[in-house]
Amino acid sequence: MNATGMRPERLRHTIAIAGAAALLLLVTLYLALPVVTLFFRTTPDLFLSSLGDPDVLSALWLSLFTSTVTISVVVLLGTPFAFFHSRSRYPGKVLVDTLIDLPLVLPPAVAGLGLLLLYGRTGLIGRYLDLFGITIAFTTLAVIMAQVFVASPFYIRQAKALFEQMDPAYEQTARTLGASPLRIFLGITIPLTANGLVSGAVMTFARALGEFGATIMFAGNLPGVTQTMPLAVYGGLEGNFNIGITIAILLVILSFAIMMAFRFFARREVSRA
Amino acid sequence: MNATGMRPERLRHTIAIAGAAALLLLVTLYLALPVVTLFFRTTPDLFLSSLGDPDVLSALWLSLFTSTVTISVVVLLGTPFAFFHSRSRYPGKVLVDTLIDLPLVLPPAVAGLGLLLLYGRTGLIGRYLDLFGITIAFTTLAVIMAQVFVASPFYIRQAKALFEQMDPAYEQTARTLGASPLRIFLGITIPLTANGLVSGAVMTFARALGEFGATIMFAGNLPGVTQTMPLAVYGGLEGNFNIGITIAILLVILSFAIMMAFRFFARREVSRA
Amino acid sequence: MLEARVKKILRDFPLDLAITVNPGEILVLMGENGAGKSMTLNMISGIIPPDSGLIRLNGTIFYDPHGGIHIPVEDRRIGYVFQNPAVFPHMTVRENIAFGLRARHTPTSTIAGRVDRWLDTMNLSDLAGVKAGMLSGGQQQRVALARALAPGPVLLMLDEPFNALDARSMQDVKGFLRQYVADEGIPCILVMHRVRDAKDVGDRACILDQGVKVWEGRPGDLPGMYLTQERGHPARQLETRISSLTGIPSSITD
Amino acid sequence: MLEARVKKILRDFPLDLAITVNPGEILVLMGENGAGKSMTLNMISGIIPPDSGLIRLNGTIFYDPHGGIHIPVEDRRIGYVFQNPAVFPHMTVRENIAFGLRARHTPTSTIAGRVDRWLDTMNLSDLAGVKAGMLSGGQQQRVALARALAPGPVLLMLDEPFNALDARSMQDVKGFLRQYVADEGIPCILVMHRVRDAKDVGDRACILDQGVKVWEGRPGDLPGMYLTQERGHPARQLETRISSLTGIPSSITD
Amino acid sequence: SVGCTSGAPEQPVPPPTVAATTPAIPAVTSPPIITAAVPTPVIVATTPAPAPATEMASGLVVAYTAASLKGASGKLGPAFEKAYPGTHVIFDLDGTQILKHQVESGAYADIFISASNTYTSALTNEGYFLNDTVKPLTSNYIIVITPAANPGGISSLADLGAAGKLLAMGTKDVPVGINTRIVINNLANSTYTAGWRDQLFRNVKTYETTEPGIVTKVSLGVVDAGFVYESSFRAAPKGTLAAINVPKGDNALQTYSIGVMRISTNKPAARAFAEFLLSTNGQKILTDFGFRPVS
Ligand SMILES: Nc1ncnc2c1ncn2[C@@H]1O[C@H](COP(=O)(O)OP(=O)(O)OP(=O)(O)O)[C@@H](O)[C@H]1O
Ligand SMILES: Nc1ncnc2c1ncn2[C@@H]1O[C@H](COP(=O)(O)OP(=O)(O)OP(=O)(O)O)[C@@H](O)[C@H]1O
Ligand SMILES: [Mg+2]
Ligand SMILES: [Mg+2]
Repeated sequence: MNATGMRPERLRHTIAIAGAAALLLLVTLYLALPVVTLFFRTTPDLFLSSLGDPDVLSALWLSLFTSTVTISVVVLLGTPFAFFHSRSRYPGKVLVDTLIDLPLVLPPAVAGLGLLLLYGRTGLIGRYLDLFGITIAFTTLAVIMAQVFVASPFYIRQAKALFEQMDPAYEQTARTLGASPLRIFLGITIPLTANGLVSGAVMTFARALGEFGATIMFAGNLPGVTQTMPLAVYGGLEGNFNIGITIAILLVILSFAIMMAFRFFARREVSRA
Repeated sequence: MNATGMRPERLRHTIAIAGAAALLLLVTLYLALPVVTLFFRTTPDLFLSSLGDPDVLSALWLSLFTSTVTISVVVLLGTPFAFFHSRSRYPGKVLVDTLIDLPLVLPPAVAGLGLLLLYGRTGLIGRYLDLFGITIAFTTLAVIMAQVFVASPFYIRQAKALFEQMDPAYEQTARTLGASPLRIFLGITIPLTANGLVSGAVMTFARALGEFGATIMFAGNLPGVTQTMPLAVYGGLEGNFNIGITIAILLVILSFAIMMAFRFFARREVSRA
Repeated sequence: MLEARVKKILRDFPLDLAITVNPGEILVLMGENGAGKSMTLNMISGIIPPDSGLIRLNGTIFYDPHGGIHIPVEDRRIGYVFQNPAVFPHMTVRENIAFGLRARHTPTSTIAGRVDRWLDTMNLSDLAGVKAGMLSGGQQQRVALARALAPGPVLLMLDEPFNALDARSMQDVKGFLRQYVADEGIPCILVMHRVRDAKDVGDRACILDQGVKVWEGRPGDLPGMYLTQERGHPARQLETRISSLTGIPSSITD
Repeated sequence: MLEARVKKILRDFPLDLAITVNPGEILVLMGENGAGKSMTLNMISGIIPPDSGLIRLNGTIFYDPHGGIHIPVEDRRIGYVFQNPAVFPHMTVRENIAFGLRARHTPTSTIAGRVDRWLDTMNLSDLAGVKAGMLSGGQQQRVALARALAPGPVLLMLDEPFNALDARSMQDVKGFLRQYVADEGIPCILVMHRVRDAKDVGDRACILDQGVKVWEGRPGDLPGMYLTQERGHPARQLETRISSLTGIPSSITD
Repeated sequence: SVGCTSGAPEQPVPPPTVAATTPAIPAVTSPPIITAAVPTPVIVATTPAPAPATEMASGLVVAYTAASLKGASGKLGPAFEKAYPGTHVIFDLDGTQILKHQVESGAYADIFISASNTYTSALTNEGYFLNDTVKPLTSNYIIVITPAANPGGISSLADLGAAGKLLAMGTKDVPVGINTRIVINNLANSTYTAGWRDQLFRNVKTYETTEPGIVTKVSLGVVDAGFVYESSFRAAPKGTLAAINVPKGDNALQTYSIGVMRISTNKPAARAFAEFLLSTNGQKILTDFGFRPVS
């Protein structure tokens, strides 16, 4: 119990810190460098001309619009879903747990094909919708449906994990105080997991924003209607890589600004609540 | 405070339960139906012939191999990364937080392009590796790198959210007991968040298993070397898309079995530990 | 009046207990660590379902497996403070106390006034706007007490309510509880370990051992040997030993 | 010997405290809820850094901002039980107690024996294989005590250690602590609220009010008015009032 | 690569004189000094490739191949391997532009089959091919497909320009899309009107980035018709699609070309493979899959 007796501990401590720093650097560089590299392939000229391209602009707005609707739908339905699912016992719970993971393992193009086989004009459900003159494929709605299908499991999984890890004492106390499930959900469960939920929402938003395979398969690729940014990027890649890259950078910068703003706003809301 | 006074409460309760059940059903059906639809497009014959196709089989093994390596790398590096990141304060933390999210918003094909521009023979790093005769692009390693790049942010985000939500008292107690950061990490933090981590790992595994765009761009589409299942599915969609669907179903069934086994095993390990 | 009979197989022993608490009466529940006190309260509150039994408050059946009745926790109108206060850390002290009032749809106009009164009673007025997670242990305990009492419960159950309270707060709370329970005429169960506290606040005391009641009587009569009994004796033996010392019959039936 | 002077601006008042605890001595820290007792222990343990001050244990400096010294918590070899026991819920009782021994690289051959001894001391032998999250409140508190004591700390700090203990366990723990601290010759700080407990175990007592020491002396001399003082009086006023009653000088310096 | 770090770049080899039908005339005369890094595709290529010991066509041939040859590749590979025992072909199938970029980024290929003259000449100019080996391989014509059930009632090209039809075609950047636009313009000029063309484009519901995307949507009946290559029509299961031909005069010929890569470490086999594809046997297979011989 003297100063010298602590030396090996201190040494280990220093090594641990150095190792941690190295790991942080390694992981960060690995994830950031490829993105940074992309910036070298574009020029201010290309950038400006992309920004002036009406197709790019409409793709940008469409992407923002559809991803925003998607994340709203996913959060509004997925959060209570995860809550009920993790708080209740019902027959077939394991099955549900299994089914909602299915979209995760599906290659996106196949996911789009599944949606098309279901909601397409000759699809299992689509043929009945067609009788009423309702068409889903090739509409903006189809873009949103594809994004919701592909991205929502990410949010739901994260929400479930957070709800399950939460100390049950808070919800139990709220119940003794007469709170309805809705009040508990809104007043206790959500605020106590808010940071994690926001993180999950950001992840899901990003997944929706980057969605390509399911969208083009199910919704098609029509500028102004179903051509989101990733589809425009792909079109750009077919012509000249640098144009595709420039559009992608535009997407990255923009979504970044949004994610940051969203996180900032949500944090403030949470701490204010 | 009598039986009649409780009626409106009971009614609300019943409505809440009905609403919850409806929501559970709706979400589950939305996510499960398109996948189920796919099963109608395949036949036992197609299934058997796919299973007999050497390219499909090698894609299957390659997918399993690469995804397993990917998830191992992501868990082994991503967990301590998320731990250090959420437990320490260092200059530039916000920047790191921002950078590691970048891959999320990148359309996968562009992610693959970024990797190629970095590690390809003429890439910023690749050109130096080339001097030593090391080639990364278009190898199985490239498949893994693409998967790690695209899928790891999902795991890291979930791990960070779980670590941040955890009650700090456990780790603090462990520190007073003389436990090193490593021991705390392995003995306290991981077991207490294990369920959530497993859930995140399953999500990431699924994302890696379904990875297409970055892989085909960075690693190419060479049977036996870089052609994973999603790439084989893509090939199978050419011509008769039922073949692609059949391969996709194979992928879904298989990955499902793995995810289930993994979860089951991890749960047991956790409860045993 | 609370009439409860609850049975449940626990890990180490079966719990089988019948208790009755009259309106305005404070029943003190004592017993070794792990005897089943908290579990009993959890079952009466509805948080944990018993294996069998019957729970009735003021004539309303809360739990009766034969009738298929299991009133949900939130409809039982109880005030229950857990052994661990579990204040809502993201809410201010004021919001914590108002929570139950809002949940029970108290008219908004009256909420502020009632909360103020409870802030004052629990000496929390200075901390009204502070997030409850940022409080000391004893301050949190007072928040939990105020939060449970504010909605005007028809049954009060406090699990070791004096834990973490400073000397003065403890005196205050003891005095307040006696008064409050008597005024409101509600049944009240308090779990505690100290004979002194039981004598201060209890109308009746009851000792649990491994899930069964081994003694019941006035707190003033609490057997001194309760403090010095040997450990590990099966409950029945202990019961016999207690009854032989206290002269109370060994089987207290419901 | 522990010599600690810690200053920290808290939300409601500045904490500024100097305490010294001799080897083998038990210092009882008392005071109103929110007076800063737990915060003081957190700072001495290193969990929360003070704004300024100096902490020295047996000549080793733990904290000295001028010298840039801040020994990490894990290297201080303290035994610290928080106000909330925080047992590791995923580990068995045995694993909880062995945790500190393993962390300090106790030879594996001796761990089992030492853990058995602590299981026995805290009357937990029957529960050795049970997951600590599945225990009652008092059982968890005993696990936390055994866990903190098992590695043989050189400084012991227990925040309200008698909370949740049943009558018998409390007696046991009190007797054990007196013996243990004396035998090991380590400084010990116990936070508690009851004068009775302070008299039972304390060698010296000290009362905190709004972050400053307002009284210090033998537990037997604890001012009765401590229990009945009016609330809300500024610390200095209170200090004057106490010192005028007890005859102890109003400024106790380090 | 590690094994090939010195020496001058290979000089262009004079074209060997081989009869198109004679298999495997040895063609490699110079040592395999190459500038590329990947001898064989392994996990990380840090080991040198075994230098070709014999001049017989044997060993592995990596063929970077335009994705529309997917169906044919399944026949071409085995047929070649049968004709040249000891060889093995693997196809890396993707859009030509991606393949080109990958080759430029260091991807190893013995053979490159391009679906577009633009990319072929670009790669030729950049010196990636053995120039003598670059040859037109086959060609493909644009065709209009409809679902077998023909829900849109499209029986002629004229119907494509009728209001209310749902159409799919390639984007203006992919080869099939470029040619589709040429065809439509030709038709508008020769047979139909600008109004027909404008309405046709208004009918387009989706601009697909891949041919399978078009075929899938047509065969599922979510669109009434689509523009694809004949080869795609042939590859689809019988009875799912119907086709309307575009008159040859208005059609746009898509020419595929083949070339042996300069970096190839197995040039004998690569040359043999190229020649096999150009042989009557190879051409027969391509014809079976809807491709047309280069005139
Ligand atoms: N979550 C749990 N799962 C399983 N068993 C439990 C759980 N919590 C407590 N127990 C066990 O149930 C029994 C009764 O526990 P309970 O918490 O009711 O004790 P108690 O009388 O409140 O004790 P204490 O005075 O320590 O609070 C004990 O044997 C305890 O170990
Ligand atoms: N996490 C926190 N953040 C900010 N302030 C805190 C926090 N925890 C406690 N405080 C405040 O710091 C002061 C000292 O708290 P501390 O927990 O040390 O009190 P205590 O003397 O231990 O009280 P108790 O007897 O209730 O345990 C109080 O005013 C309290 O409200
Ligand atoms: Mg208890
Ligand atoms: Mg405290």
